[in-house]
Amino acid sequence: MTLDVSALDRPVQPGQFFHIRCSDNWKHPLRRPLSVYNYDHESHCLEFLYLVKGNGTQQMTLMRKGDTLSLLGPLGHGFTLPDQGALLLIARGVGVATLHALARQARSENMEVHVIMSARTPGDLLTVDTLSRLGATVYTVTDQEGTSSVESVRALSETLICEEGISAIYTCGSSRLGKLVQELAETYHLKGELATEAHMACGIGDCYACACTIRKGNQLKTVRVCTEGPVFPISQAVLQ
Amino acid sequence: MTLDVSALDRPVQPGQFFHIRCSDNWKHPLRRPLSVYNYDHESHCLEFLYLVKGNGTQQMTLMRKGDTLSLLGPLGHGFTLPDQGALLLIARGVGVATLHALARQARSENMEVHVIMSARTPGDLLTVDTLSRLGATVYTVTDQEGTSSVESVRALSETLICEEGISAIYTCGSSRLGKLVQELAETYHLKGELATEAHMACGIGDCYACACTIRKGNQLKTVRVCTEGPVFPISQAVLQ
Amino acid sequence: MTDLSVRIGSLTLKNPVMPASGTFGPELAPLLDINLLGAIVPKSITLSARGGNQTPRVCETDGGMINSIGIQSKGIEQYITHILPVYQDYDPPLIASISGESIVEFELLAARLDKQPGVAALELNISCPNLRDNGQAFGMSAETTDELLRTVRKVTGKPLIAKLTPNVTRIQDIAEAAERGGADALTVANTFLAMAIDTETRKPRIGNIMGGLSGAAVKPLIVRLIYQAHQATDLPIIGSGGIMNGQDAIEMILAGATAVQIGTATFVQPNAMNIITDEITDYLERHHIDQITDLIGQVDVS
Amino acid sequence: MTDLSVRIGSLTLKNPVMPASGTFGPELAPLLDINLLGAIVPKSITLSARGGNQTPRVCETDGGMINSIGIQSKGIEQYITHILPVYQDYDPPLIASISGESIVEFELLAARLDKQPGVAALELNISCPNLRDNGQAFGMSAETTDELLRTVRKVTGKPLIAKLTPNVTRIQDIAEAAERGGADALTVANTFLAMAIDTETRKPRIGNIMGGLSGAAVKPLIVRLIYQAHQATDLPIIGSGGIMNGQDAIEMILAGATAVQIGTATFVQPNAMNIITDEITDYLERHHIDQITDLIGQVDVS
Ligand SMILES: Cc1cc2nc3c(=O)[nH]c(=O)nc-3n(C[C@H](O)[C@H](O)[C@H](O)COP(=O)(O)OP(=O)(O)OC[C@H]3O[C@@H](n4cnc5c(N)ncnc54)[C@H](O)[C@@H]3O)c2cc1C
Ligand SMILES: Cc1cc2nc3c(=O)[nH]c(=O)nc-3n(C[C@H](O)[C@H](O)[C@H](O)COP(=O)(O)OP(=O)(O)OC[C@H]3O[C@@H](n4cnc5c(N)ncnc54)[C@H](O)[C@@H]3O)c2cc1C
Ligand SMILES: Cc1cc2nc3c(=O)[nH]c(=O)nc-3n(C[C@H](O)[C@H](O)[C@H](O)COP(=O)(O)O)c2cc1C
Ligand SMILES: Cc1cc2nc3c(=O)[nH]c(=O)nc-3n(C[C@H](O)[C@H](O)[C@H](O)COP(=O)(O)O)c2cc1C
Ligand code: FES
Ligand code: FES
Repeated sequence: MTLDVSALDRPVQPGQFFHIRCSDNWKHPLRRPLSVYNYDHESHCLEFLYLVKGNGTQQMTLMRKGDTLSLLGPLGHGFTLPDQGALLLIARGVGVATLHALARQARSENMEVHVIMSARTPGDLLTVDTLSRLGATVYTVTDQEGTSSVESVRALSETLICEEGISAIYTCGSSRLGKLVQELAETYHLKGELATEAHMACGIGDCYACACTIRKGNQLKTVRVCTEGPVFPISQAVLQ
Repeated sequence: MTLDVSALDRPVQPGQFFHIRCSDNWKHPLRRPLSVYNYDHESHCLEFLYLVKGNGTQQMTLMRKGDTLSLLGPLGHGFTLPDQGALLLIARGVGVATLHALARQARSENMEVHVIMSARTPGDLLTVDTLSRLGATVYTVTDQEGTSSVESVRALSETLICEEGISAIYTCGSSRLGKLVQELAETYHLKGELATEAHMACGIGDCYACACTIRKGNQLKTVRVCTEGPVFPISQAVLQ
Repeated sequence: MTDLSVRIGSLTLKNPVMPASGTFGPELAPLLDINLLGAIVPKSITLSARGGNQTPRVCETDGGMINSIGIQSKGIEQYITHILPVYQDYDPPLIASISGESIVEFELLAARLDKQPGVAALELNISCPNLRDNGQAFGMSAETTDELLRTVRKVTGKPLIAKLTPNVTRIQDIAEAAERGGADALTVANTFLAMAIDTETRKPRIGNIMGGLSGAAVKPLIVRLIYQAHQATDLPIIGSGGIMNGQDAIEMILAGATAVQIGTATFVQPNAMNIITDEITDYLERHHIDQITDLIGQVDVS
Repeated sequence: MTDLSVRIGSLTLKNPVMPASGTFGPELAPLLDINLLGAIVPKSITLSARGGNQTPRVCETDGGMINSIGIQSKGIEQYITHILPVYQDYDPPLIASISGESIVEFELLAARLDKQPGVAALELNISCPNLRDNGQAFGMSAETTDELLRTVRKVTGKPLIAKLTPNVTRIQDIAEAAERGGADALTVANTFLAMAIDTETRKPRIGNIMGGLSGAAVKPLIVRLIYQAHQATDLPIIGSGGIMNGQDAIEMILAGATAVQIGTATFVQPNAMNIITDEITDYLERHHIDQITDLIGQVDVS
């Protein structure tokens, strides 16, 4: 979905999200959070990539050209780029939406970007072409082909880390991959970031609906995904 | 609103109604009752005439050609025609919808029909032309012109009763006019009928939502408007 | 073959879907296949004739409705001679809902119906918010509930289903009292006491000022009440309140209901019960569940 | 000029619209004109720090939502040093919502805040369904309510607003107990204990199994509770639950509310409170009512 958001006067970072009133259907009052898939600062074009899951996303598919949408955002903290070196992005499913924005940003700063994209079937792999066109190197793994096990992804990642001068690693969409990224970041002393999800009410930090637990030093802390996140340093992530 | 109801296999009497699911809007679950304004047995065309009041009727205005509507009906007891003589119909506001169907039926049986139509302003007078075209004689009275007081309507009615051989008198849409018709029917020994309204849930006689009190002999009885009505002999009406 | 049958005390129903009292009548026959219901539940009957409450008796609220019918009835004798026979030719067992103004009236009603072969079970409406002042009901007190059940239990061997009110602080206490008193099952629950005001006329939108809220809006409250009652007693529970589709029915069964009653949905769509039964079957088949009883209370709270 | 001002005990508010505790924060400032509110009500504060409940903490239900935040808080000292100062520069008086795990904790909280000039009144959250086991709350017992109010009354001269729970058999009894205990006003009410189950995963849709239902779905129940509480006491009532627009607010005022709190509507539309205030003004002007106080409890039940 592409929107004209000319009223927007703030920069939009990859990893940030918008809180969206998908319809004025009284039955479904809450807004839904969607990551920025792409934002063009020049044309004020904002794009979302979303999976149709329940009523909210269903309602969004009914929108037609020219309709308007009530959005709050950009919200939350986005990704930060490394000072130098190449990026490794490991995305599963629709988690690629938010990493896509990161890839675009990194490419626009001429950083090298490698993307490992995981999905159930090859048909579920999203935006491979667009990423390639941006100049990212894309590796796809799927459950169906038996290539998506954590071990396979670990092997592939380690190869890339060793051979491609990766300095930062990012992930979204799977807690198993999140754990892997956490291990890789620690082992290889890489900058690492994780984009998280949580059910939200306000989206702006008032209601504490979106709590998640992070590790800061030796302490566990409860923070708000919408405000302190959705992107966290991978070292802080508490994943089970 | 005109509908093609080819599936309908029962005759439709003037005074009967349909119970309508105005939309699938979850916020407004109940059906709304609307009288038959016109039903063409040949073409299976069913017409309603309705006043936009709240959400249900509002939703109906949003329907477009080709949309379908869930209807229950025809429901309830309609009007009965006199064996002979002319009819006097006294309608206020959108009450004319149901009397219109009666006028059409009577005209198709070549009975003479006089209609006194009352409304707030001349702009609120509905279907005067269609009634005239059917061959009914229409007299309009309005609050704005100061011609709609019960006394004026009484005078006009009495003239018609005396001069036009009225044998039956029908009313809908105002309890003050209902009372008048009750008095006229008694005084002049006319057949009289009244179409009533009530808030309904089921529309078919199960829930007793639509109770109204009628007088049968010397006894007061509570009956269901949807099933025993909506048309009652005027002598049974209890009006305040 | 998916087995939809459930047991309510000694009564076996071929499926868990039945009408909620007060929302069903023989007039539905042309619109609904009554023989596909798990049970038939006519409108609550009182001992003597009652006229019912002032109009308007219903109003629509967001996602639901308020009713204050007040149990218009012609009394038990007319029920036996005129209402029961109407349902004789249908297959499903008939559950008679009775509503007394005192414990003695409940006793008399139960004793009278005990002799009727056409009555398979009794539902005790101890929860109508529209009979007494300001929505008071027998089912608001554990002691009264216990005593009422105990009294009625003595005069009939038919399965007794206590229909509880949701308008209480702890439904667990009332459920336990009903079980102690001898109930074979619980209906959870009757309507929620509610009010709506027309801001233009400033009048209550129900003639009787307050009435009972039903329909989709109350479902999350009913699911909670079923879950609580199921934790408190071993009695089979009939879930009632806000079921609009098969998924809603499954939700209540997972929370602890053995069967479900459908009310408001029938006003929206007269054949709703048939559709809901089909949707329950579809769900079971899709999830490869052979018997619906395997789902009862199976919410995963681990 | 239409006069929107109302009094809550000794406190005068310039209009009756304020946030519901737990749904408001300084983050709204760019989206809402906080200075146009009748009062500011931050999230309930507890004595010591609390982590809050398991996730998911919210889920959407038809026309509403269930929450089980469980009062995540950093404790009273951090509240005084960090939260209160944030609101110092806004005009509206601040009503501090406090939530203890015991009567003593309420006492300590009230005593501590009594000395804070930035606190205009205290709202006692004796009704949170998310703190104790299975939705239990102090406000479910008239005796506890009376004792709690009495204890807190002794340690502060600030207006005390008791926030009642709707999950009771007779709110009148609790309202009277709060009045006896020394409350200056009532908030009617907190959320309704509720539950929702995902039929695909069979898991509760709230981590804590049950939570509190808010939003449009509960409005007819809250209107009834306000009406009942208003009949039972002379205390000003703050209506809370399901207000989505100005008409809903007027409905509660007609039922007996003096002011209103807005929660879920703010999640839907962050400037909902400003819009609702405008809609109330429009209503008063259209009906030629000079003072909003002329509407309080004016439902026409004749
Ligand atoms: C920061 C953030 C960014 C996201 N970005 C994207 C994106 O770019 N593309 C995309 O397809 N999805 C994204 N999601 C997930 C997306 O928010 C959910 O898929 C969506 O809310 C589902 O709504 P629904 O009405 O279709 O589903 P329903 O299941 O009907 O939703 C019911 C309720 O649960 C909430 N909910 C359901 N699933 C999720 C979830 N995974 N996370 C948070 N709330 C949920 C909904 O918001 C709603 O309140 C993101 C989530 C978060 C927290
Ligand atoms: C037998 C019968 C025949 C009718 N025929 C016509 C007709 O031909 N043309 C026409 O314009 N109107 C007719 N009415 C009135 C019509 O039913 C109401 O105007 C309509 O229901 C209003 O619905 P709403 O959603 O627009 O209004 P809302 O005020 O939003 O309705 C809210 C609720 O109140 C009920 N309600 C409101 N007003 C009435 C009313 N006057 N009678 C019954 N229920 C009401 C609605 O059905 C709904 O359940 C008839 C009513 C009855 C009982
Ligand atoms: C119009 C109407 C009449 C009702 N009459 C009765 C009744 O006579 N006896 C009774 O026990 N419950 C009565 N109820 C309550 C229903 O049986 C049922 O418990 C309630 O409506 C909740 O279910 P629902 O949301 O599916 O409608 C009535 C409900 C409605 C809407
Ligand atoms: C996310 C959320 C958090 C809440 N937290 C509190 C709280 O901390 N203290 C309290 O007294 N009420 C709390 N409530 C209840 C609200 O203050 C309010 O009473 C309730 O939501 C009903 O109003 P509404 O329908 O306008 O939301 C909370 C409600 C929600 C939805
Ligand atoms: S969603 Fe409200 S604090 Fe994050
Ligand atoms: S509307 Fe149900 S009996 Fe008439």
